[in-house]
Amino acid sequence: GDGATDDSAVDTASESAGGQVVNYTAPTELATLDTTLMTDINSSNYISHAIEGLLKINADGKPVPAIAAEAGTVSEDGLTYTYKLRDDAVWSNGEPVTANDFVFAWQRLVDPEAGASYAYLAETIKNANEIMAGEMDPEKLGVTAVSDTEITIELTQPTPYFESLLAFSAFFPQNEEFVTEKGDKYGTSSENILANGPFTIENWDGTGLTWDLVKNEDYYAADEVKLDEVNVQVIKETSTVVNLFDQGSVDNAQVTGELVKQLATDPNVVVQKKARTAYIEFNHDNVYLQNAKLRAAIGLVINRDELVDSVIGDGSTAIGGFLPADFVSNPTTGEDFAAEAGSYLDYDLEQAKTLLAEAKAELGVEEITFSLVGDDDEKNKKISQYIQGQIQNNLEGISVELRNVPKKNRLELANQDEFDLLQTGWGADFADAINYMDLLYSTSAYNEGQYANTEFDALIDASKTTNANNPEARWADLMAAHKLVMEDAAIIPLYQEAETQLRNPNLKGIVFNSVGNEFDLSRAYIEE
Amino acid sequence: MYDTTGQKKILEVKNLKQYFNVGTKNEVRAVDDVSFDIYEGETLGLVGESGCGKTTTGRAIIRLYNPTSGEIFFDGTEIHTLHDRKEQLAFRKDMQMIFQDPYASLNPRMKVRDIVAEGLKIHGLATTEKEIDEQVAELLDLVGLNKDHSSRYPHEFSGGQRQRIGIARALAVNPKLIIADEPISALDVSIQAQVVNLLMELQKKQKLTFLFIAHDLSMVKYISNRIGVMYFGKLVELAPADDVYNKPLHPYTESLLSAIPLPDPVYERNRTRFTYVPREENGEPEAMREIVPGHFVYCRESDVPVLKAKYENY
Amino acid sequence: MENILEVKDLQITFDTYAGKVKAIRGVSFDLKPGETLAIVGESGSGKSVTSRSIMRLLANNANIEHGEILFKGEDLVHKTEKQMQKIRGSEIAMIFQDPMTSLNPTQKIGKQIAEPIIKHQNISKDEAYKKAEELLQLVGIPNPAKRMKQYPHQFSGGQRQRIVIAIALGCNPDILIADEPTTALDVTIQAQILELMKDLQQKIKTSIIFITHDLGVVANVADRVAVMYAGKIVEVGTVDEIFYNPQHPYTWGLLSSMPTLDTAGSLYAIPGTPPDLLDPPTGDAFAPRSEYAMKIDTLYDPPFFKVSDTHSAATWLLHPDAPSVNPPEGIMNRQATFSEMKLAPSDELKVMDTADKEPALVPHGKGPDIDSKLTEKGGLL
Amino acid sequence: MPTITKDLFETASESSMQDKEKISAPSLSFMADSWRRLKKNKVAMVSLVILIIITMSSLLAPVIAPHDPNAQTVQYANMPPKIPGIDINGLNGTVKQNGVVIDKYEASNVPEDVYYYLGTDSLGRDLLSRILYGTRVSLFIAFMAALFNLTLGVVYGLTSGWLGGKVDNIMQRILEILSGVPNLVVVILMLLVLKPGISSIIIALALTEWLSMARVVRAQTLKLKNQEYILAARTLGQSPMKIAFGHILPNLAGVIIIQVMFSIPSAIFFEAFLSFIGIGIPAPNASLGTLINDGYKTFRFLPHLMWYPAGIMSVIMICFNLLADGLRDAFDPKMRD
Amino acid sequence: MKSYAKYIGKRILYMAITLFLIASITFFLMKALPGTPYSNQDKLSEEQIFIMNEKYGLNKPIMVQYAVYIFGLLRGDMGVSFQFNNTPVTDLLSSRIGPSMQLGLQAVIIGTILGIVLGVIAAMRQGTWVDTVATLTAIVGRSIPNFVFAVILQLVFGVWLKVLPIALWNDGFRSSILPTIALSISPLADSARFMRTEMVDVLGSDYVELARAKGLSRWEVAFKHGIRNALIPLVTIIGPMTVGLMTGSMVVENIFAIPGIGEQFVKSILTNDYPTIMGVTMMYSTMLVIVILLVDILYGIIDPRIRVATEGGE
Ligand SMILES: Nc1ncnc2c1ncn2[C@@H]1O[C@H](COP(=O)(O)OP(=O)(O)OP(=O)(O)O)[C@@H](O)[C@H]1O
Ligand SMILES: Nc1ncnc2c1ncn2[C@@H]1O[C@H](COP(=O)(O)OP(=O)(O)OP(=O)(O)O)[C@@H](O)[C@H]1O
Ligand SMILES: [Mg+2]
Ligand SMILES: [Mg+2]
Repeated sequence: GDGATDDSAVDTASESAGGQVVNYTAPTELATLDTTLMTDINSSNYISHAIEGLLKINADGKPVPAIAAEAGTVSEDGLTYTYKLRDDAVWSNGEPVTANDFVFAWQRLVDPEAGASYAYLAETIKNANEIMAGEMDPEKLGVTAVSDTEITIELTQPTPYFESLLAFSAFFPQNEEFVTEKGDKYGTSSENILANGPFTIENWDGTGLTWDLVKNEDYYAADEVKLDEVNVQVIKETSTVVNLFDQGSVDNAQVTGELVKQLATDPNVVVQKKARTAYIEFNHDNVYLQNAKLRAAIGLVINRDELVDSVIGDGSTAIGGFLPADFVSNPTTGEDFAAEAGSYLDYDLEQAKTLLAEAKAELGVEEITFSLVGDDDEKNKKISQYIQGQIQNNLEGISVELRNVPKKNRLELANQDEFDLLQTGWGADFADAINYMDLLYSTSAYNEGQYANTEFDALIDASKTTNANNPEARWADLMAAHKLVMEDAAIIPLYQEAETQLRNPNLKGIVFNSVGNEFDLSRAYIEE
Repeated sequence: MYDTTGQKKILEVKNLKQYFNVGTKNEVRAVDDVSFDIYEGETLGLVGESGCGKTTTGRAIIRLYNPTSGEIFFDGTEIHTLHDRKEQLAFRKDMQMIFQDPYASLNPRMKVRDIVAEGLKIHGLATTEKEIDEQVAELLDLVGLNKDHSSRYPHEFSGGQRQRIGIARALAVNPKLIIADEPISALDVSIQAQVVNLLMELQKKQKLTFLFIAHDLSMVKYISNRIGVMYFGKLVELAPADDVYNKPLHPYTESLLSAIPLPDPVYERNRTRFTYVPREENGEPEAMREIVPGHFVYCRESDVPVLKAKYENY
Repeated sequence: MENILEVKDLQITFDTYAGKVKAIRGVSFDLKPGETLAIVGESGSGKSVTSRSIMRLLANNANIEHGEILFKGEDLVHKTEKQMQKIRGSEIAMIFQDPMTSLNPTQKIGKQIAEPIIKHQNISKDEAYKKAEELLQLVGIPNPAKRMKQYPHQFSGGQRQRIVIAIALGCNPDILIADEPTTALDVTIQAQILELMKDLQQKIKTSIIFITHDLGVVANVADRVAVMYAGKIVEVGTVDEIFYNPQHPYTWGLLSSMPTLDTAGSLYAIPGTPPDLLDPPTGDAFAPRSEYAMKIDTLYDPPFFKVSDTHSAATWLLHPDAPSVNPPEGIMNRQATFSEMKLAPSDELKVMDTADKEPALVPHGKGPDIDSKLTEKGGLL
Repeated sequence: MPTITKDLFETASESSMQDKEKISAPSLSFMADSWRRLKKNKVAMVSLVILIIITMSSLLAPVIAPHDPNAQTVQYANMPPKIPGIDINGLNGTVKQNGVVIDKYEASNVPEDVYYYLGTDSLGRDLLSRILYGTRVSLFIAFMAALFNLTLGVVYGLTSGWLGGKVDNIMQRILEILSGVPNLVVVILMLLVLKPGISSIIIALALTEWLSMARVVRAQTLKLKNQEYILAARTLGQSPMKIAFGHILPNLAGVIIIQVMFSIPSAIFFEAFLSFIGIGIPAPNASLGTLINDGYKTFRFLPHLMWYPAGIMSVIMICFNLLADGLRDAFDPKMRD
Repeated sequence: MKSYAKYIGKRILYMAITLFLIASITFFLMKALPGTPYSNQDKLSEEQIFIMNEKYGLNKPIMVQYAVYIFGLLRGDMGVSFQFNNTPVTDLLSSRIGPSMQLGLQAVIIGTILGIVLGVIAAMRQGTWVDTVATLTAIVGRSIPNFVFAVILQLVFGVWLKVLPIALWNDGFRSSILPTIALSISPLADSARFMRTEMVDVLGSDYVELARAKGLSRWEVAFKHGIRNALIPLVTIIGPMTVGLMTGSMVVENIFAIPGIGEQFVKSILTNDYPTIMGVTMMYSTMLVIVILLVDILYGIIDPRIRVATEGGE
């Protein structure tokens, strides 16, 4: 039955636990609670409920002070940041959160010994690159604890998005004494982690399918936290989680794939857009794909509206550019980047056929087979099949072989250039257009398709150097760069991802973020 | 009395030993130092209790086993020295076997024709299909079956008929010596005679020599010229059939004879049974010794005069 | 003497996918207290089915179409399963052919012997086990106390058959049915078991139905003999009558297909094979294989003709109108012996036989040994 | 008692004894005999017929499938079954949405004359066609796997049993060690190493399933090897190879067929299982396993997407099992006379 | 008895060899697979990768890595999971084994007991409709994939009837009921089938016939003589049954969101967590091998004949 008719069940579920208790579900286990080693968004989501960094992202997607007592100060040249820490923040072992905790954590982040995947995020901090290359001692990192409550950060180049980074879990503080004491065990279970945030993480054995977030009474804003407990349960099978939600055993159910379509009319459905675009990357090493007309033709046969409405149907929206909507806005007009950039490669079969004919003539071939590499989850498999169908049905002579593999393998194949078309996506780490545009920079590690355009590279360079401190010029650079790649059909944008959940309508106050950590339960509550 | 003097030895078995699982503690001395000869045209019967090694002896002779030691001369050739496939084939042609179980001895998936013809094909005795058909028909006729049977499968026949098919198969290659391992013990009384008569008739017609293994003493007595009695892997007495029956010298033979029920109520009412208890060894070597011409007993040198006397007293 | 068992016109069929197998086609016989009745006949003639029907232990597809089995005057055919369970093992016991498979491999033999005693007799477990031990002793298994706790695989074939006999004798049955109890055994062991059975019969006075196809064994154990062929009894009489004065051509065939000392030339062989009981021939079932067959044999079933009070045979040859025929030579020899036997009272006959004249089949040197039934010969000489 | 006249006592004419050796029943080979017995087994025969129908229709899929199994008509996604001439809810294109029965075909503007007999999946592909093709793939995998394990198992078992002695000993030790490896693990490891696909699955299945075949064949060979008819062939001088293949192999036919019959459903099951944990046949090709897996996800809302393939698969499995049972009875030597 | 111990010793040796081979094969297979322990490889600096490789011993020659792995295994060290940072695979497995074991045992116990009951009833009523129903139940049980069963159970008892938890492992025994049923279907079907065949055999055996002749009723015979003997061969399918359970648990645990090994295995496959894949492989293999060994020992215990047979060697 519908969730709507099951209100009574929902009520009993929350009441029976006594007080403000939420039964939350997660799609996968926690990999680690060590913010340095963290690589997956799920772990990051939960650690951010237990640990706060200097800043955090608020409901509007803007970084605001957390452990920092107030907004930081930035030097004129944009190279030095200074923060004052609040003095009422304490770790769950009773020790205060100090500036040194940040210094220690960041040094650890860039220390090659630690093996942090997100170390590169710190690359603009002074000496970070040298440390990462093993040429310098981590202690030389350009971060200083001026006092217990004051910290300064020196950068090597202006980094407009730096504040967004500070809200990201990789930059969270760590209590040096505790981390050293725990050694390799740090972050491997709830006993091996300290909290300074709204909740403590309890009952996590390191690999289990359950853990609890328990209200942290020592949290500096404990009075704002309404939930006493969040019992988290990992459920991997979508149909199981939906059944449980209907039964009232859980308060949310992340829905994927076909079920989303089926549940579209359910009143408990909550759709949350993410700052994540899905797109097709071309392998520009492929002689055929070096032909821009052919690339464009492929882009033109994909009906993005049909894709999101009929195939995906989970609230994802069609996009016509590289950047997600509502992500960054024009510093002067406030207009959204995506809106301002407009839409490219819109569904046009006629045009596609014309371009294909021209391309074939130019290339002198009739039949071409491309491999399409994508993830093997349900949604991506379906999309792959749809794209395959569209191309094969509309572009005569072009056939597509699907290769849907586990995500790790897809990354592997991408790295090794073993694809023609790559079905991939990018979720923003921080709210700046450069986070996307960097991907296509000719030497970028993420430029798996080896797209190379000097004009484009020049624009990006300009945005980082000459125009770094000039928001308008920088905006113009990035806008031009975007136009360039889209007209070049360097990639084919597909859609902006959304997450669909069934949520107990009485569960209010959850903040969803499109960038960085996905949600925040700290101010959530159950309406009686 | 059956006399072998002057006859040609077709098979000579000398000190045949056949042990199984040698070297393990489950070593079985199935045949332990057995020697005997078979003369051309005769039937040698081999009797003894179950497990005494009769079958093993027969199979060792026909090279189904590799003997542990000992020699077997067939027509003057030591058969285990035959390594050449051609020589082996020639030997295979001369010695054949008839088996005990009429059900297990015919391949259930083959037609009677193919069963009988197998030997013909292996030895190239018939080359064209027509020749094969003719010879098979002849062989079937020989064993009292008709040629319509050749297209049938073994399971369609009764036990006696199957046994005759087995005989036809053995005869197909014109063997000189046939080892018949309890060819009738699985058959009903009323059928046994059919097979026994056939074997005797064939022996006459085809000048066959038989090694006839059985535990039914009266039948062995009826069919054999000479009888060997085995006990625990050893041959304990070897003598003309009448002698074994009427003048048994080895106590085991006596014991065996005393245990066999005969279809004669009066005799049965008065039967006396002896049990055989092997005597203690005393170091004196035991071997087959000829007590009277043609009558061998496994005994000690010192026993010979006593046995001679016993023989005379019968 | 009263008959302890009377089987009257028993007819049994089996339903099979090929049709109805008419396994028993009118069998009648009786059994007197203390006597041993042997049933002989070739494979498939219905010996086992007959014996099983007495126990009412027939396969599921069996139907008793007709007939009565009167045990102490009560008809077993109409007894309920419950009533039969009371009879089985206590009043009628049975021994099967294969001692290797007749015992439960995973149960100690003591338990297996005690089981029917506990079941049928109102005695304590301990007493039953004591009785079992005595039985083991009785059947000649040394050291019974220890052996009680052993499993079947720790016994030899002969010993196992002794155990099976002990089980059968547990409740002093009135009738012991032995279905080829020695067929799977070696001759020497067979002799021991036969002796044991005869011995025990003396002691506990049970009647025995002894099924076998070995005429030698029959001659050894039987008081009376019934010869079966194709689901019918074709001749029944005392052991001497059957062996020395057989009347049915099938009995002739059976007896003369076994060689004797003086058999020369070829053996008498019964030609052909037994009939298919799915579709038994009309008339005398043996006629197709009999050289003495007459026209009537192919038309009508022969009734029993009485030869003597104790002897009758179902063959038209005994009909007054039948031509007189000469049985095979061996049979004529036997009949000659018979007429001599008739002249003397049977007790003296033995003495006279052994003293003056050699019994037809006795090998030399095997004369009766009056003193001891069983002599042991240790080694040579 | 009928009247008995004297003339009845004349000796019967010899003719009645002449045909004593005659066999009147028609000749039957072992196979024919088993077939005859199998024919009596109604359950097995029905299973056989169903299997033949399913196999034939899957073989004829390109001809009889009403639609291209991979053609997507996204507008017509998730259509319920609609069969012309049948007006039962669930089979006439209607679904219940929020308690109201609506005609989904009408709602999605599907032309009047377009029918999806078993409905469509989430990409608007015809389920019936996909099931037909999927059955084909599943059966193909199962048959190929069975064929491989047959070859491998029979050769191994026959060699081991027939050669006996040391060779047998070694081969048995190997078998013993291999049987300690959970086949599930082998299959998964194989599929991780090989590129996922039909052939990989076949190889993986074949590599794991042959053990039991080898074991059965060896045991049977050992038994047959000492059968007297084998000894007879040896005494005739037949070559060991010919004995192995001419005498032993035909007598193994029964157990081999039965073993194959049991291994087919187990292969089908395994393929489905692999699909279920996500390492089965790659899209867009379907097997019964992938169809069930896809259907399972939306089972509550679009139950037909799981029911039909799961039903077909269960029917196939049941039929194979029943047929195998029937064959075992038909070949069972105990039932032979 | 001594040789029985020797026999068991030999079995343990084979077991060790088996495990060693499996360990070796999985090790090299895993090495042949693409992928490294580090998820976003590209964003790690060369230095970072070098240091990490050093830390995990990945810079050493493959044979050294192999030796390290094997010796690690001997110490119960299976390396560190890629999925869970710094979590030893052993810890991972030990934290997950509880529910799997519980489910497995419950399923085996319930499945076999019900299966045995079903099989016995079918055999006792052989050829009747009871038999047909029981046999069909077993075949249907074998034929429907257990994940389909699991889904149906979830739907019927969890969603519709609401009598049992739909999923999760938080309601004690009640949580385990549905997954246990789903898992027990295949052992149930297997043992029912097997039991029926064996029971029919046993019921046709001579000793059962003798027991009937003792005056025991059909059910008495079945209980006192039949079941035990029919059960002995059932032991042989415990091995395959265990394997079946492993397979089953992978999907059933996933569907019911149970923190077990199977669920973890699927996850590690999908995320290329090689150390965990190897760990689970080793664990499954060890379990299977131990089960096979136990079966052997059990056999000797429950069947008095076996020990004698094994004393005969092979
Ligand atoms: N292949 C073998 N391996 C081990 N032991 C064997 C083998 N073949 C025979 N034996 C043993 O050798 C002994 C003699 O066996 P054989 O079959 O020759 O006896 P037999 O006299 O033919 O007995 P039967 O009358 O029962 O046929 C027996 O103890 C038997 O168990
Ligand atoms: N359960 C059964 N179903 C069908 N036919 C049966 C069954 N039991 C016995 N018969 C048939 O009944 C006939 C008589 O069988 P029975 O077992 O009594 O023979 P027998 O004289 O004991 O033979 P044997 O000496 O071989 O033991 C045979 O033709 C047999 O095939
Ligand atoms: Mg023998
Ligand atoms: Mg019988």
